[in-house]
Amino acid sequence: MNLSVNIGKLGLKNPVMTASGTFGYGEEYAEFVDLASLGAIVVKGLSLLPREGNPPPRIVETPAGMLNAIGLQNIGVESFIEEKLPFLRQFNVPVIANFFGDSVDEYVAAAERLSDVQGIDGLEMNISCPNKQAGWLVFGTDPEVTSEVVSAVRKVTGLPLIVKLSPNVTDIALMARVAEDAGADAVSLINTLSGMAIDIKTRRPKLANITGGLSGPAIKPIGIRMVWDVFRAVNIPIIGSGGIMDGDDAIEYMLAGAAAVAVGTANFVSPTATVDVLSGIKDYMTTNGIKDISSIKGGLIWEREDL
Amino acid sequence: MNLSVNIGKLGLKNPVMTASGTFGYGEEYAEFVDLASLGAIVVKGLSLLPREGNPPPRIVETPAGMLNAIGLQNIGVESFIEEKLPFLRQFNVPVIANFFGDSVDEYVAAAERLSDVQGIDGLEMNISCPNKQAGWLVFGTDPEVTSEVVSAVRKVTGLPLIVKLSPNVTDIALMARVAEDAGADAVSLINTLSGMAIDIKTRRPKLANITGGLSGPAIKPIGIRMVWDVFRAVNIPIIGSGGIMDGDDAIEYMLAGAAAVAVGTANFVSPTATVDVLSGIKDYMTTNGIKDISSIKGGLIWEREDL
Amino acid sequence: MQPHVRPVPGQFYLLRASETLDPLLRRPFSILMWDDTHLEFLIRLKGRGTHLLRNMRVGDRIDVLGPLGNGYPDPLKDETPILVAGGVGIASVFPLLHAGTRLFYGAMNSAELYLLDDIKKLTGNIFICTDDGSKGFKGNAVERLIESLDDLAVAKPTIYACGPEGMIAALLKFLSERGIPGYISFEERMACGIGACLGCVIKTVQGYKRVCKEGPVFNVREIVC
Amino acid sequence: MQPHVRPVPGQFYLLRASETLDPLLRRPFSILMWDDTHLEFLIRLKGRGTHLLRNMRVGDRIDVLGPLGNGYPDPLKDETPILVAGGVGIASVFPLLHAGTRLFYGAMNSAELYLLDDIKKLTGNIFICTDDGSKGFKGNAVERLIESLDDLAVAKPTIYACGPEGMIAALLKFLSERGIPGYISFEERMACGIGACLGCVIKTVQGYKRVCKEGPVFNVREIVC
Ligand SMILES: Cc1cc2nc3c(=O)[nH]c(=O)nc-3n(C[C@H](O)[C@H](O)[C@H](O)COP(=O)(O)OP(=O)(O)OC[C@H]3O[C@@H](n4cnc5c(N)ncnc54)[C@H](O)[C@@H]3O)c2cc1C
Ligand SMILES: Cc1cc2nc3c(=O)[nH]c(=O)nc-3n(C[C@H](O)[C@H](O)[C@H](O)COP(=O)(O)OP(=O)(O)OC[C@H]3O[C@@H](n4cnc5c(N)ncnc54)[C@H](O)[C@@H]3O)c2cc1C
Ligand SMILES: Cc1cc2nc3c(=O)[nH]c(=O)nc-3n(C[C@H](O)[C@H](O)[C@H](O)COP(=O)(O)O)c2cc1C
Ligand SMILES: Cc1cc2nc3c(=O)[nH]c(=O)nc-3n(C[C@H](O)[C@H](O)[C@H](O)COP(=O)(O)O)c2cc1C
Ligand code: FES
Ligand code: FES
Repeated sequence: MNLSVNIGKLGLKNPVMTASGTFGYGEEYAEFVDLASLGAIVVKGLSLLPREGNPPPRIVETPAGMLNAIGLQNIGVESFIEEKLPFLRQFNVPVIANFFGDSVDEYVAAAERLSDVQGIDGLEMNISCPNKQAGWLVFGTDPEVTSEVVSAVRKVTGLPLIVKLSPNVTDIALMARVAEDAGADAVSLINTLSGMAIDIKTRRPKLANITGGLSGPAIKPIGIRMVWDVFRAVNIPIIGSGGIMDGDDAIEYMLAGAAAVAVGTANFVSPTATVDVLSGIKDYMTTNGIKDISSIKGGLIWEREDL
Repeated sequence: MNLSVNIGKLGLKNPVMTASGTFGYGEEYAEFVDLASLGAIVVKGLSLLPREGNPPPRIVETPAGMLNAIGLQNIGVESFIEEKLPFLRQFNVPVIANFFGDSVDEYVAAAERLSDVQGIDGLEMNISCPNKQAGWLVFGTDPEVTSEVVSAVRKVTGLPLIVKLSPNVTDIALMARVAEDAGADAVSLINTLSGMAIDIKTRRPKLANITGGLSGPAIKPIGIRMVWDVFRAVNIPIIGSGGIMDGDDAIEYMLAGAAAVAVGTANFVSPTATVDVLSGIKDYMTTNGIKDISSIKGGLIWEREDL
Repeated sequence: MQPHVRPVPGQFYLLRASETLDPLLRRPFSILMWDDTHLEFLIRLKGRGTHLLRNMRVGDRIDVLGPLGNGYPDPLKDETPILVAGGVGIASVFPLLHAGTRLFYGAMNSAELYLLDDIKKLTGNIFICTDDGSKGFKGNAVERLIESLDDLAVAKPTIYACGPEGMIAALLKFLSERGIPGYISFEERMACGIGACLGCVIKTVQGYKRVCKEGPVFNVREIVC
Repeated sequence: MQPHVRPVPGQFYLLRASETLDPLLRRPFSILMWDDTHLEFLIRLKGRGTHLLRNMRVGDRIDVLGPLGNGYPDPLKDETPILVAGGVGIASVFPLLHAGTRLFYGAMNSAELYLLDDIKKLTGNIFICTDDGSKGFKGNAVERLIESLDDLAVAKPTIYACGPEGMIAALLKFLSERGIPGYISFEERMACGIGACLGCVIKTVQGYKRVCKEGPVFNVREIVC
């Protein structure tokens, strides 16, 4: 059974990755999961300087999902390299650094620094965050801004570059093409959908930040649709995420076009979710006589003339 | 206790409406619900000529939600007027005709005909459908096309005109402003989110149409956020929908800014959902000493400088 | 339980065991038996909804909507009803069984043949078939029907059937070739169950019809394969 | 049940009763009592998660993650621990009760005072309060503590507390005014429970800290109100 997949020039021993922000810096899950058994570990989103994040409450449960407004709290690129990376390097597993900035310059500076050290095997740019220079606008929703920031980062890194797309857009396929044209080696989708919940007793938002990102099984149908849209639009590999709870969900994403998958909210429901997803994928392969996991990528059978 | 609300010049005795496509032509629910007790009945989307709709399967359950690809099957404007409207006119309840077209001309023709008869109290334009002239583009996702089609319909109808917005856009507030500027008396949101599900055994889409619209509790956080975004952007009333299952959900939408609410998928889970939502609203008002339902509209308490 | 509207054979109910928002939709099941205060169903475990139903215990509340749909029409005076069922499809035609009714009943294997004892109490005219030959004739119920129908020499045979897709397709082909009348109960995904959502349609000669409202039982002449 | 890692007082577990996708997240509960093969919790019915837990029956499987968090530190040799609990907060401090421990225990009314018999078996030094006066002192546990602390004349009192927000706020104010040391167990919404999601933070003098990892018990000196 061949489980290995390639994300650009980065080879993974299997397609199960962790979704940024749901697996800490890896060490939090080390007592539940053999980290070396994973395809890759994507760490919590990093910024050049440490961030405090949003005030609590930061989390609300919603029907078959959850909203979070962590506010990108993180220890910053330097502390990550010094305090967290050495632990991760003990394991034979690719480490992908998810990162972001408030300006193009911050993106570039973080990418440069992260490309400079041993033990980081790939970069994932989170472009779902607000662009300070452009007011409320988000890097991931305006194609021109997306193109600018991805191109700028591409120039300063030789590492495999994954662009993580925002699903809060009219045309996700367009955004993926923009990322591809700007030099991305892969795209990752979907990030969380913008959502909100109100406490009707107090009349206040349930999140201190008012709005937050919706994740979990509730959003899976949207993730599957977007991966399928993107699969037909670009030639670079796709990392699929959004509500993956078990191996069957992962297979669904791969049939839609994902080369690999990222497990997010499921880690909170069960800390062994990543390895459970992996063994579910193997079960499916055995049952269906699949020898090479790559062979099912985009394997959806469909016929329609108008698409 | 005053439950009455106004949608433009249309007065409703209470804020609970039915969501188009989930309440048939009203008659299907008459044995479960006293139709006269509802704020308004919004009927299944009508086109100038009857439509066959999509082949089955048309429905898939998803986590805390469902996908549908009915394909806008309907009996057409004329049959509605002849066969369905007389039944609805027996009840003392406003009837709102939801309608759509494949071209601006079809929208205009349907609106003209529907404005021409007694017993229709308002029109709701569904702009979430594909624009034949513009290929795959949807009327509700390109601001220029939206403006054109809403303006054209506005010219031919004196009835209260509600524009039902698509949530599959980057900036829902912008789309609402466009509708307002083009003459809409109210906006209705959210319609379903574009989604998809795959049968991993057969590798085929679970819907014959491949993609479908996601509705139900799963999407409520997205609906609440969008209503709140739109509330701060326009001056016309908002009809909130998306995953309303009980009175508390309806109150949540009203606190976010909705003047009225539409109950959709909940009707399938319980055929008395509309009246249950209404009695839940009354309970909340009693418990919280609210005399006039309009007083809670947009009553969210929040403070943030950057919004 | 309160006295309820009495169903007719071939009607169905929508059941919901879940009290949370997942699974969300009700599940359709044919009515098997009933009296003034009881409803009985035969439920095959399939996915999440049926598993939740299985986990219910005496005293738990279940949400019941029905009876729904049209049910089987009575045979005309001179017609001889012949029942054909596959697997759990027996539930749908079971209420049509009377003393002596002919029943062709097939399943993958003997474990998926249900209610045999109850059936035998009602009629001796049973033709059992299993795909693997573990009980009765080896083959499917339609093959058995095709082989036996002429030998039965009944006046104006009229088929009443419910079963899996493959069986129904074979049956439709046979009935149309031979011009034999029949009524078949169909399955389709449902949301509302009362004709409102247009989710449960199948193709008929008059366009799409709703399985929950115009069906689940359709005259074989209406169906477009 | 398999032998488990033994908790320490003040730690908590994440429980999940739901087998479907809604409700999705686990729920945190303080460990009340334990031995080699049992864990005991005191659970107040609040919303959907606790109602599902209530509906469980003997033999049902429950998904348990823990022990989690830090737990209460041992008092220093010369310190006298004084426990303060509000309502269901008693669960958190209950394992700290020894013969003679002083406990200030308050609730809205007598119906929300739990485990009184078990408590009395362990100590006679209980100061019961209810907001409505239906049992014990009329008022809250912090008022009672403020009134009585000097009279108790204990050496180096150190507070161990868990309770509702209002009680904790009053307690923090009193302790800081008087410079009395203390440890309080805090509550915040949780997703992972193991420090990964950063969902459960509270404000401390060193910035946000995770209730599930650096807590749930914090030194009162760390807390920023
Ligand atoms: C009119 C009618 C009568 C039926 N009578 C019986 C009966 O008497 N006994 C019996 O065991 N089964 C019967 N079925 C099939 C039964 O409804 C499904 O097996 C059941 O809905 C499966 O639910 P699940 O959650 O266990 O499976 P899942 O596969 O998890 O269900 C997912 C979704 O698909 C739908 N679905 C799955 N299978 C079917 C199906 N065959 N037909 C329609 N919808 C389906 C479910 O309702 C649900 O919405 C009948 C179906 C119809 C339409
Ligand atoms: C460390 C810790 C220890 C606790 N110990 C106990 C205990 O021993 N006994 C007890 O009865 N309760 C305890 N609680 C509170 C308990 O976790 C909540 O009452 C419970 O999660 C409510 O779940 P629900 O689904 O019934 O309520 P809902 O209000 O429907 O829950 C909705 C969401 O909010 C969260 N939530 C609701 N209330 C709280 C709360 N007070 N703290 C944190 N999250 C909350 C839920 O976990 C869930 O994610 C503790 C909380 C924490 C953080
Ligand atoms: C608590 C939380 C924190 C997250 N933090 C980040 C982050 O720092 N960077 C990022 O790119 N995505 C972040 N995400 C998004 C996830 O990586 C993932 O794309 C999303 O949650 C959808 O997958 P899921 O439904 O499996 O959780 C976060 C998600 C959650 C729930
Ligand atoms: C089966 C089905 C059919 C629908 N048909 C229409 C329609 O014809 N016109 C329309 O504007 N919206 C249609 N909708 C969208 C609903 O009116 C509603 O906006 C949406 O389902 C969100 O609300 P809910 O989550 O309460 O269902 C349909 C929804 C469903 C589930
Ligand atoms: S299930 Fe809704 S129309 Fe049949
Ligand atoms: S609950 Fe996830 S960090 Fe505490």
